[in-house]
Amino acid sequence: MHGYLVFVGKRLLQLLAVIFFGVSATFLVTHLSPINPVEAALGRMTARSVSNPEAITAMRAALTELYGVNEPIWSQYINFWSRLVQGDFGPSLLAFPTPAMTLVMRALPWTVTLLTVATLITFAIGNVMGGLAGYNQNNRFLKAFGLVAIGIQPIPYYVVAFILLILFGFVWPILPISGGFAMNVTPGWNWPYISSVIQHATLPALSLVLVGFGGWFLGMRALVSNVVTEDYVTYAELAGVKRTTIVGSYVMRNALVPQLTALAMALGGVFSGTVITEQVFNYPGLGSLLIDAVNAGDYSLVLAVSSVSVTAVATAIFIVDLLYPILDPRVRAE
Amino acid sequence: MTQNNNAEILKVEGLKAYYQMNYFGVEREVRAVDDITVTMRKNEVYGIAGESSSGKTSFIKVLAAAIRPPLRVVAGTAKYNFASGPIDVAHATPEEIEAVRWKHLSYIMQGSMSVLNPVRRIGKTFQDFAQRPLGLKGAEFESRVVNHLARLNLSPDVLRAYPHELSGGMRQRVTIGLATVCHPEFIIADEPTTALDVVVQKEVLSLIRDIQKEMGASVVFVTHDMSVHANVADRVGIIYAGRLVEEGPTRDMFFAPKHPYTAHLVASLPRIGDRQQRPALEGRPPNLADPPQGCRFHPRCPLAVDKCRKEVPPLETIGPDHRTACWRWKDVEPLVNVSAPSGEMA
Amino acid sequence: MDRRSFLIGTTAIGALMVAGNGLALAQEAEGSAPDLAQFPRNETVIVHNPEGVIRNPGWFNLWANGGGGLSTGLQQLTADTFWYIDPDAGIPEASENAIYYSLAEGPWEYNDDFSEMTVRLRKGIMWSDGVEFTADDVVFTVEKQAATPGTGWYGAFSTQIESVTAEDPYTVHFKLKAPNSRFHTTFSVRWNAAWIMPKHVFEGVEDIVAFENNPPVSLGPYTLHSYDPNGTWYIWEKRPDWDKTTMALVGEPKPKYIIYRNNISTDNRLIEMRNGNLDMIHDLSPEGTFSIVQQDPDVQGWFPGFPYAHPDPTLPMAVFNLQNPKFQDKRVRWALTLMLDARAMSMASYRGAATLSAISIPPTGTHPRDYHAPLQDYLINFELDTGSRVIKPYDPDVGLQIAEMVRPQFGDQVPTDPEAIRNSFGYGWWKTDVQAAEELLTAAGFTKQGNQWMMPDGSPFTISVLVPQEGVINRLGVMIAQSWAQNGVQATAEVATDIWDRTGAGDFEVEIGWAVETYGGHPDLAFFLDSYHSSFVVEPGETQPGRNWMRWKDPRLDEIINKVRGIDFNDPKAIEYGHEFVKLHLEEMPNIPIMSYNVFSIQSNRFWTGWPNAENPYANPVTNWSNAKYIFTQISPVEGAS
Amino acid sequence: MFAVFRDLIRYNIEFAIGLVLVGIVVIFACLSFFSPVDPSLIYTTIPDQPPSAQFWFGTNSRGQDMFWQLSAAFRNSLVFGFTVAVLSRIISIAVGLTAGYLGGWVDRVLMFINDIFVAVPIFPVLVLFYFVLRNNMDSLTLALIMACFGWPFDARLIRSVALGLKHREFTRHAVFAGMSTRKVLLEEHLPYVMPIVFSTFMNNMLWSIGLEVTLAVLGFTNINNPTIGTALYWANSHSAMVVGVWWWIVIPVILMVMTFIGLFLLAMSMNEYIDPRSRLRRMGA
Repeated sequence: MHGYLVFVGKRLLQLLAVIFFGVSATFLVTHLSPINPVEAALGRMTARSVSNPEAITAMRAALTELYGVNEPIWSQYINFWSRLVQGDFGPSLLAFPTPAMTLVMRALPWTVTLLTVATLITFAIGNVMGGLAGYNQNNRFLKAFGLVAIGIQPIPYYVVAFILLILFGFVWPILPISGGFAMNVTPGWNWPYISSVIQHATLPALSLVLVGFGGWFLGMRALVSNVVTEDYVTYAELAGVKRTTIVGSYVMRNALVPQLTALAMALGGVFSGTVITEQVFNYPGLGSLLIDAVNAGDYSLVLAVSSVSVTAVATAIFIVDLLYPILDPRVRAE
Repeated sequence: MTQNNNAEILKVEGLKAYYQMNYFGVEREVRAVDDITVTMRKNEVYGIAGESSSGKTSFIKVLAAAIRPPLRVVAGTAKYNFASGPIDVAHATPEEIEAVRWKHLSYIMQGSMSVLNPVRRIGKTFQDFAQRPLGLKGAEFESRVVNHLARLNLSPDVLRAYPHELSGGMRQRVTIGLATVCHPEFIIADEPTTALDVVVQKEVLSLIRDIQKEMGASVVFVTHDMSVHANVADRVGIIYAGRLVEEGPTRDMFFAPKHPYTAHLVASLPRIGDRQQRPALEGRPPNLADPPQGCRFHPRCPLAVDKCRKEVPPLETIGPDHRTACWRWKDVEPLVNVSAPSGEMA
Repeated sequence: MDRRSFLIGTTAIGALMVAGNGLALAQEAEGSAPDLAQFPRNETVIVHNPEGVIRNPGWFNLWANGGGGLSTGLQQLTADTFWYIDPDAGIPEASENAIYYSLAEGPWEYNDDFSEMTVRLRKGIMWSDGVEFTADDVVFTVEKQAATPGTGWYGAFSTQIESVTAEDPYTVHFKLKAPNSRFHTTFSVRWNAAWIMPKHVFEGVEDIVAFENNPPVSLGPYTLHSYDPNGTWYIWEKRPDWDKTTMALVGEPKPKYIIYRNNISTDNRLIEMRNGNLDMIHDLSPEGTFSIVQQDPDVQGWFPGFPYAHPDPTLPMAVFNLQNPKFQDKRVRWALTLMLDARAMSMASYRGAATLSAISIPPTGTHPRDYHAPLQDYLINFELDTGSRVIKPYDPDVGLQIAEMVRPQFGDQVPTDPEAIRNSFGYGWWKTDVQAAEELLTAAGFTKQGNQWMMPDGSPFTISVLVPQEGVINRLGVMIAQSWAQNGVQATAEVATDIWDRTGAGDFEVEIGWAVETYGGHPDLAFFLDSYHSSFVVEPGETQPGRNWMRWKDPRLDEIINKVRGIDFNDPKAIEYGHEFVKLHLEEMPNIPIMSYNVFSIQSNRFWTGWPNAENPYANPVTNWSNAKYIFTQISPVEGAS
Repeated sequence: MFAVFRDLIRYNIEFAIGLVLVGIVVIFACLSFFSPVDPSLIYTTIPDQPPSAQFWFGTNSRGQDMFWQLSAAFRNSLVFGFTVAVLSRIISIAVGLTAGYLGGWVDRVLMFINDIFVAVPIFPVLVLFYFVLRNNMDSLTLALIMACFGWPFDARLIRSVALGLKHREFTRHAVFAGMSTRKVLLEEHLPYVMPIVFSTFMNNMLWSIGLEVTLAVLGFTNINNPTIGTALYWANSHSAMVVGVWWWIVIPVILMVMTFIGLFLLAMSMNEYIDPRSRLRRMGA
């Protein structure tokens, strides 16, 4: 138990470091930007209507105060952190004066759900199929499956998502291609809503799964074909241990340990994929929010989305890392 | 040490087991086990010696009923005579083999470090291995295992441990425990002491010996280390190039080997007070895909004559329980003066 | 199940629960739950709103910027004000000269010096909560916003209005701080206008800038039914007492429900219309339009044939940043103009479906009659001194040439009559004259080294051309940059997603956008021209209010603007002053006008029919304009479609 | 090294296929050096022509000959991927060898930094850089930024090999012979990690080209520069697929899939061949 606590402590330290460096980098990069957030905000607010100069001057003063841009950078930095720990990134421009954080929190559950479900499915399918393929190396079906995996795996998220959109939205329109849920349902714990959410998430999730499972499949297949030659597997086979036990608890279980590390490392990439997928399917998550924010030059919102993504991904990695000792008792002892 | 009157537990007759491989369209056949006939008795420790890639591992695989492609039994039988009935493991169905596994026929694998699943608690492994053959459940099973472990000087705590939490010796004892918990009639021990330090090695050997005696089981003990054989085996068989070349009571084999290869193996044993390197046998073991004509040992044999190059020597009985396959067995002299090896050979 | 499996299982389920709860929490159920049968297609029109995701979807306060949507149906279906000016002809029996008298009973009434305005209101108009609309609402609207910075018309009201009084419940009297003959346009809808606030709702609100106004009390014929908490659709339901709104004067709106959907990518729009999930699309790409019109016989554009698109009364142009030293010499601006090829720009941007304009007036609505045709001779004889000779740069036949270029592809869909060609392809544009451009640049002190123009200070002449990320304006900009680059100017198209912001902030060299917008159906130019007054031009680095993006300052311009301010909206002199403006613009070339902004708005006749088009131009089909609401009175469900 | 390649081509069908696929694409990309048209110009030919004898890959709605357009696009993308791979290899070799050889706190610090880089989601970071740099974000800048994020995974791999090498006989000899750390790393250890470097090189190219496509499709790169991503961007902004100009999307996607599968197969087969574990086992570590 002590070993585990040390392990958790180390990881926690790392998590904090990642968040600190990531968010600081986010701050620095945005504050070195040539974009003056005040003028950008003014430009946006006055683009559609003719405002008189006095009103603009007043607004400029208010925004300058709000963004604190006339202060030296280190004081802005301290300010930034002190507001950040309260979850305050300032108002968004996209939805002025709604706080950027409100928008992020509204979008976050969609991304988290999509990402969690897609990752779990991907991880499960890839590893189970890969494990079986590594164990039964002569199975025709699994061999064919492997070829498909090699074929799809290297294609960028965008292309797969787009092909799905064309196939299921245009050629054979059976699934919804945009939005999070249909217009005629009430959000909440009711079946029409849930089924609508599932339907709308199908194509985005499918595109993530299609791109993702190949990597797990190939990795697991290679790992398993190594593990099956291990003595403890041979020995268990000689002892007549049940085949399902061997495949599950001896082969897959051991091969899963490095796969879990790989999962932690892959989460950042999966997040990138989610951004694309959301954009293609107009899904209301963090990704499309980020893209909107960039397109609108929304300073606060870009900062908020980036910081939250860094934190969220780092936290997800942390959680996966915490699972690691459960899978590998050797780590617990160290 | 002479328990000749005991009944036979295993009778291997004319066993041929080949690896059949296909490299880039070329069929190759490796004759790993080439016509071995041997008998093993109840309640004895039979040592098998031989260099690596001599075919002893393949032979063991057949005995352990672990025949997997590309290894195939081409001819012969390997009949066990278990309490539950006779079984020819060379030709038995998987179900028949399943029925005797671990309950009657068990196996101690080499490499104590890697035969235990690193992510599974020892107790779980015991369940996986022994629950089905024992037909016990819950507390009954647990007490059986705990009692058995006690016999091996292991506390019940190991059941909750992971392999990496145990020392090498403990792990080996666990492995022996795994193989013997079902009180099998026949135990195959494949290099169980390799990679252990000398003290632990000794401890493990006596443990195997004790357990064997206590349970009245038969043990096939495989190692290339002749000194180990000297310590535990009742009889020793030497395998060279897929064939049994000599077989006899341990004492005879060490003091009066009747095959040049045996003589060499015995001579290469290190002894206290050695000043120089033991003479090494020249040449390498033959390629089993294309073994030499006649006696397979002839290219390396100091006594080889023309006949040896042309005709295969049969396995002749030359004394009580002593058989050899050499045209010139009468000319074989021990290469060094061997004093009686220490050990429990009473 | 052992402890570990249990642990992993509960972790996974826990994660799902958290995510699920998060979703449910984020949504906070809005409205009641209708089932699909509640939106039968013969009672429901589905409209595409070009806005992106509405990030603060629960914001319905039209009078303060709170991140809500505007053209989600909110301004089209629930808002109202005194007058509407249609960019097209208007519904004949309901409008006069494209002007609808909406909350006002008749036209604006000024005193002689335009310092006071009286409006007579209609009687019996009801807010959707049953309260009658009266002059008090108008007075509240003006006084509240004039006193509250941060509201939409704070600037317009506080700087212009001295006082507003309700003479009786149906008469409002405005006293202005200074004479303004265009004051009524503040309350005249083009895209939008100063909407009237419900006094009974807002008077109890302490901070109206932070007030969501959810659900909105409607002055229009529809009320909010439900909306997407993620901000991608809004559903509106017809009021039972729709006949108590000004819409009743035009006709009964036919759909029981109107759904506005936003944040649909270009491809998805086309797919969704093909799948029967959209009736009106705000805009498509030219290629998308050509394709869907061919594939789906139910789909229509504005013109029955090529070029299909609806011309907006806006004028895409290359806007010079006149505060940048590179563009302060008009010879440079003219040289850059003469490097362009009208045919290439038309083909590149609209595949030929563009209406060119050499002058700073959009060639749409009634403007060709008032400006382009009368000025044609002036343009033909227009002379330009290149420094070494005098040339006549205008080419009146360029439209005919483009018509010939597209004829092979579109055949008899392209008109043959020269008059019709002028109307759809434009009256003419400048001849490409690289020789003259070189003379102009040389005269301005530029030198040519190899194929590269150097500025008088010796550094290479580089131009960053700011273009939006997509659409026809992007293509136009890329073509313009390419033309300049081919003629020795290092011009590159810079794609900016925040082009509006950068335009306003003056953070550009040349921007492809528009600084000219008009009413379309009315010759008055004050809508954009008034904002060109030098008093509005700001210093570099600050944000420029409205339309004069090039920050053009000229005393002669101020003079024209002052003259326009002194005459009535309907005074024929307005056209004369407009001609003066055009001539001044040609002399200075502060921006290069290119063509009208043609919007590929399309409609499907699958479930509803009776949409406006060039043959029956009763309304603007561009869905986000407030005056598009009149369309709903003219359409009818298709028999048997479902 | 060449013997390795020869063996791989002869005995590893995946490697051979990968080589052929990548070879085709590279040759195609090299053709752009002989392109008769400037790929940055638009409306140089009749738009929307399907593939024909005159236009092998058709023409797009921007009036560009797709053959030459894609040739230039693939050249730029491959060069881009190559640049990122080279730069990030340099970082990962330096970090991996140093951490593995020196061990101790240097190792711990380097691996700590390494883990931070692994945990930062690259995509939002790239978008952030685009947000800040806008049009100053040319291919080289993007390559530099991506190289800064493309090394940590491979550095770990190299470190694990270096850890094994550290205790090998020849290392001790070298140290006793008085070789400097830098020399030991560069002359003694580098050759052992080169195979890994080559295999991760392919993977890294795959990764960087894929990311570039992603960014470009969203319009977050200089879209005037022809690359695989911008080709798709323009096709998309002209609704190419739904209006039936399928060749504008299908052909680049086929070529891209060829490139990606080719690179992937090369990386995978080399990886199998030189799997660090089996390699170390063979070396007797």
